[in-house]
Amino acid sequence: MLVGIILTVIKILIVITVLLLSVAYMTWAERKVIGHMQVRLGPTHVGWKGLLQPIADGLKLLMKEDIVPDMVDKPVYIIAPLLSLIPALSAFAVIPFADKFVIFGKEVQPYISDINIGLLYILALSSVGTYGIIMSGWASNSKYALLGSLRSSAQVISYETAMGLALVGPVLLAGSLSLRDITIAQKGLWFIVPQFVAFVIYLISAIAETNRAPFDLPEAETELVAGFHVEYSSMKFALFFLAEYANMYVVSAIATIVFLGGWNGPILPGFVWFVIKVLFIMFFYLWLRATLPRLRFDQLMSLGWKVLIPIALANVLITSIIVYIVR
Amino acid sequence: MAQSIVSILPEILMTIFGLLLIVIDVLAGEDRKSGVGYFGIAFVLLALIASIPPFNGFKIFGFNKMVVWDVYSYAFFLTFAFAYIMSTLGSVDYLKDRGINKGEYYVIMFFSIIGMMFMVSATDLSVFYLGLETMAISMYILAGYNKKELTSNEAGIKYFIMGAFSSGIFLYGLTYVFGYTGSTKYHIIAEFIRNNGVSHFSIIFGLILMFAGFAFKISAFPFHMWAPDVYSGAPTPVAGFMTVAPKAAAFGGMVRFLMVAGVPVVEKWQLFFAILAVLTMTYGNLVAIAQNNVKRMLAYSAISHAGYMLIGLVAANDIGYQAIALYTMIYAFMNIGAFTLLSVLKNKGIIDDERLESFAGLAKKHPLYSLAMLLFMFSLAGIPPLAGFIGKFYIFMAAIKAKIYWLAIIGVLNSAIACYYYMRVTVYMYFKEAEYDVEANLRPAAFIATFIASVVVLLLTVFPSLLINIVKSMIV
Amino acid sequence: MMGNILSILIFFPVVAALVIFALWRSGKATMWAAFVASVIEFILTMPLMWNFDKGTAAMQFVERYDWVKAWGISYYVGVDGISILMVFLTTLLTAISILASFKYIGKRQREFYIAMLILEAAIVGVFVALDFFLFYIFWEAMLIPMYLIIGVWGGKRRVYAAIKFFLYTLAGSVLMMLAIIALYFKHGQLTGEYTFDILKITAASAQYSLGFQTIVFLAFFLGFAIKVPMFPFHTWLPDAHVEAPTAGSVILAGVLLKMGTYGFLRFCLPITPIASIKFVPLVAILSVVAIIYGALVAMVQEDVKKLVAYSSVSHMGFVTLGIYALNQSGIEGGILQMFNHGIITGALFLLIGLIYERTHTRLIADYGGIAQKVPVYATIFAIFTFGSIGLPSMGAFIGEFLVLVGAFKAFSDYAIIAASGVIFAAVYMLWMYQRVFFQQFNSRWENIEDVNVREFIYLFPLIIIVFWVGVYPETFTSYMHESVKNLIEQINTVKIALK
Amino acid sequence: MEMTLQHYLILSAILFGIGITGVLIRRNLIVMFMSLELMLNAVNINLAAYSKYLHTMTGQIFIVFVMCVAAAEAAVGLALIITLFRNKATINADEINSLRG
Amino acid sequence: MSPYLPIALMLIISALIGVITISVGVIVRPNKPEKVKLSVYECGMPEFSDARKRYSVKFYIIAMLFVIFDVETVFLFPWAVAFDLVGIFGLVEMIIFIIILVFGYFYAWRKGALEWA
Repeated sequence: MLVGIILTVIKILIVITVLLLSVAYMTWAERKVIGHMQVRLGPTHVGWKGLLQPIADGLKLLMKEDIVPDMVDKPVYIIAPLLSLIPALSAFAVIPFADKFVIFGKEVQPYISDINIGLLYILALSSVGTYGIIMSGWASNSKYALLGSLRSSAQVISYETAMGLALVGPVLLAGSLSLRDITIAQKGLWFIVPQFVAFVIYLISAIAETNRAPFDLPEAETELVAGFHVEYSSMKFALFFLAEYANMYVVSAIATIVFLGGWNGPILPGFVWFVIKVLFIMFFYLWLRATLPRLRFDQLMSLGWKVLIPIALANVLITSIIVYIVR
Repeated sequence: MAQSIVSILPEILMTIFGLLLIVIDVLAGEDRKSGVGYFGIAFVLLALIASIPPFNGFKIFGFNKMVVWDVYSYAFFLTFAFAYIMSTLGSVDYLKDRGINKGEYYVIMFFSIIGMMFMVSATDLSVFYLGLETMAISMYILAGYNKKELTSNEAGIKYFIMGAFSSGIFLYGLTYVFGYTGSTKYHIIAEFIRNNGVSHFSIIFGLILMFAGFAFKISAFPFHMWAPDVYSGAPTPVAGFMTVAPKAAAFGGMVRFLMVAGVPVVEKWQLFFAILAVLTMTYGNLVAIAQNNVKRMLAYSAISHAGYMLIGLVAANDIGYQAIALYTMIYAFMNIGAFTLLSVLKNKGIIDDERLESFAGLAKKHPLYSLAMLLFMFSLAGIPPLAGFIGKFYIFMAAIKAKIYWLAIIGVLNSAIACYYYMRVTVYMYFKEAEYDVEANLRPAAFIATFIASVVVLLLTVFPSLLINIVKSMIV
Repeated sequence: MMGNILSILIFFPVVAALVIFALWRSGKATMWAAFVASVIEFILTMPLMWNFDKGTAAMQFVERYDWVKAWGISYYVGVDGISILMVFLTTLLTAISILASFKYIGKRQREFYIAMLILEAAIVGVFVALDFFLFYIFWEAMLIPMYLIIGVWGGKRRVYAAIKFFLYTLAGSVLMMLAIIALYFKHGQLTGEYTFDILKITAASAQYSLGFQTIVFLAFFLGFAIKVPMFPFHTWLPDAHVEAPTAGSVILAGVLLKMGTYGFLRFCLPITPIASIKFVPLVAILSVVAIIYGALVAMVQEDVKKLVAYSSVSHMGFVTLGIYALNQSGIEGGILQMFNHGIITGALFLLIGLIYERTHTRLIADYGGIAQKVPVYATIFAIFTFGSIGLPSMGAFIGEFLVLVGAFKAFSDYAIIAASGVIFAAVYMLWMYQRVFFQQFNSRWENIEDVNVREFIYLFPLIIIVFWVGVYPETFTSYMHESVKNLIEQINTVKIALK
Repeated sequence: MEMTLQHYLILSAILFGIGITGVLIRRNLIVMFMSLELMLNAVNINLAAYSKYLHTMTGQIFIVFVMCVAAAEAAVGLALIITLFRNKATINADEINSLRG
Repeated sequence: MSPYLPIALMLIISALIGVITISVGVIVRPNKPEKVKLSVYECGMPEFSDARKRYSVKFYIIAMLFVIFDVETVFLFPWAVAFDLVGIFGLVEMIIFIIILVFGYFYAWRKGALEWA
């Protein structure tokens, strides 16, 4: 029991450390990749090719003065960033990075936990994340922040429905909500093939869920200065930032597991395949950001409600009928 | 499996119709929304005809004994259908006058009926609960439907808070019953109770909470406090509907539960409900006497009528639940008729439309209106030969058959007291001189509603056999 | 046609009312139409009286149709010697009171006559119903038109009177309803047949236990006692009588009160014989108290109508006393007295209404010496005054005499006290007559008109009948002999069984 | 410490009690509404606990229904509160008094 | 060990990380509050009204729609998992369920609940 807990804690710490590092370097990668796409160089000064840039950023944020405006609702103001971060990090609890393997005669589970409702857990957590956003906007007592948070949460919840519906198809095929089972079910065929429509819907919704371009309305600098976290500074701001990028990893991981076969792949070990797939989707994010213009808010909502949801519903119907016929 | 589908045939039909109604609403022009209501009536009638149980004693269980389609549920469906038809007709002009003639009104009312049907045909608490909430949520909206008017808002909010509160209590009690008996199915609960009695704390606690929630829904005495405000604040035709259909549904569902699951321990709950019945009708009547606003008076009278119906429940015999079914059917006509008339009353004086004074001298200016109101009032009072009498007669028959004489005596004395305030309306209409310029414009829809109600109220005593035969063949 | 005569009698007024409602709006047309209808109704009772077989106690002109089979309710009507006179009285008085209302009713005439006709239908229904459910419906249905008649066309305190009348009567009858239901189930349990058939329930009366009979009796008794009204339950009567319009008073006093005593005869005695016998002392005491009390209170009245109203209490005391004497002469006297009281008190109310139309006052003190101005009126009034007192050769004499004979046989002490009521009656009636018609002439009534032709027409039949009953009562008593004999036999068997 | 059925029941009873108290004593409609949701969640805990200890799915399925109903209730309830606020500019339950009489 | 224990641990540790990162800076970071610095951002102008005013009802509508649709989605998951067990009956039921949902959806669409204008 105790050993189990300690092992779990160790696992968690490893996952979180890796995750935080990945997030840090994701920011670097983002600047670098976009820079190159826009024929610039990106960060170059701090460290080799600017590799130490994220560290410097982090330190800067840590050292900055933490301004808490007078008018804010203090407790809520402080809880909000935490509420954004916790779900983002916790989501990794159920993500299987690789298949079980045996080392030194002991079975190792390369995931923190395998619960039979993994996918639901992820969906639930992403809903909780919305609270962080809305609370931050509310607590800030600033018009920009409030509007940003409202928009953001409206967007998140709109796309969450589509996302949930898109995930029903793969679940139908796998017959389980456990992410591990879903991965195992893709040993032969990745679900991206039978569920391509769902994959597209998921991907679009995932981008919207994480408030990334071209759906980064809430943070539209030109309209809302910075969205819901305009009043945040220093480490609290950093937490939002962290949460956003962690969320990107989460949705990418889910996309990988549910549609791209997770750790399944030839030759290379499972973990490597997993990382490659996740990074590929992360790269796709950056690519989008570099190429696509931002949508208008009404376009964004229309896309979610009027296009994605009906298609997702139809997908569920058709999938279920086909599955029934095939079996 | 096919049996399961058949067992919810009426509900399926109604659901399909309800969906069609939504489509009709969406397609209808802004000024032709009443058509949605008329379509709704047509649909209800169609469903009524299509779901006539093929023979007496008909009973089809479905979904592993979770729902049933039988004469019992059909009889209550009749009540709901009557209530829907009457209040839809009564609503059209009311809504038009206030510029809130939206199709949703009729659709929501239609869906509330589906919820009620599920309540009555449920033989499983979860289905019962779902039906209850389908009904309740629809009713919250309807109560607050006139969103421009403060009273309607408040009625909606009050109904919502109290309704949700009561279903919460009901549900909490339900969990204990479920936990103790291990099932939500009536017949399993019944068997469990038969074997183990109800001495255990959890089931007593659970049942009491369930009863309390039920008492809330039917506005029985200590749990009535929402009723007068809500009934008098809600749009008048809605109030008419609310006093009839949800109450009937609550009774229908609860009686089935008690008659199936509670039968092994009849005496235990009989006394509880008997006391409730006495308090409810006495309180409703006494307070109604003090009212000067007819709508509020009818609201309190609705409480007292719940008390009469409870007598049928207390009787706990076949006649008891037959009486409740019949009573609600009749009540649908007379009460919604009265509320319809109330809704067309327009007072140009300084007082509210629904004050008693508005009725002063009405008989001279609007003889037909007054005559209809007179019929409804006396019918509500239970004076033969009007329909209300048949209902009361049946109720008291149940009590006498169960040998609960004291309750029957209190009941009849109450109905005599009740006469007083119903008569006050007629006193004002017929015996007093007009004080204000009052308009009572019965346009076709409301006129038809009133006409149907009057005819039923007048002739039901002459031709009661049809309805009585239906309720007579009910088997829980 | 004779087969359906009772149904025709019940429904003809309703149809007539509907026709009037549909066809005419003006007051004049409706009043004539209603009058014609009521006269036709009265004429329709003639063949009934004529074809009635006086040699049997069985129900006659019986009609029976299933109504609510599920409950064992049928549409079941018929008359016997007890009820046929009441039907006759009803149709007669209705026709007369409609004719008497021509001038009195000034507003909303159409509604008034419709109410009268429906009232008539309901009352006839009460007397001929042989099914408890049907009976109860008619019993209560009559309340609504009567309520409206008092409330709309009544005097100053009409609202109060109407509500009081309604609630009082209702309170009594709802308990009766419970008793009816109890009988239904009892009969069902005993015989296996669930029915509301009065005759069947009566036939099984021997099987009802005393306790059950007592409960049922008390419930019935309350309902009927309020209707009669017997002593402690009489307070609605003066109000209702005084405030009602003339026609209303006539029907109230003439017919409605009889429903109570009819109820005793038809239900209490045959269905709960043991309880009835047990409660004889109570009823007798109450009757005697009513006789004396009614008379005493009548004596101090200043309002003529109120005086007559209280005299009704007193006279109805005779009726109940006679009925509960439980012997042939007592019951026959009671029935005859019911009839007489209907005629005489009806006539008195008509006369009071007649003069009220002219003077708009009913206070005795306002009159005085008007006999010289209205001799015909005074004469007719005198006839009915004597009738009310019970002068020989008038109907009431026979009735009261029979009652007292019966009462002496049964309980002589009460009968003696009751007899003093006759004397009281003479006192207050004659005193009133004297104060109104003789003494100092009040010059206000200089131009007062005497009875006109219309008024004479409606008073005349009553005069005839009063004398007819007084001189040759056999015409009327012959109807009831067999039925009463039958009733007495039933009670006697029970009495013997009790001993 | 082993979690027994009683623990869950006590937890849910406490939650339910808080909910009831909230509805009864708080005057802010939103808070009252949230208390209502609390009551429903207490119910859910009960259902889940019983479901687990009885080894039946009924309770868990019921939870989904309850959640569904709670969602619908939230939608309707908030809409009602908004309409009230539009007319009266208050969400204080004590000020909802135009129906006394 | 219950599979939920690691999840609880994960939640706790995530929360701890958040709290630590916020609080650790208190030691090192400067703290010089002044009035202007502590005011809310409003394009550089002094703020002139409270931010918590009424905003578009559209947000509420979206929230309500979400609540409804999300809960409906929740119903789909157990069905999808148990798809093989419930067979044609489950399939038909769920098709009916989705059709009903679609009716509601198109109703909302036609009523303009999905428009953002």
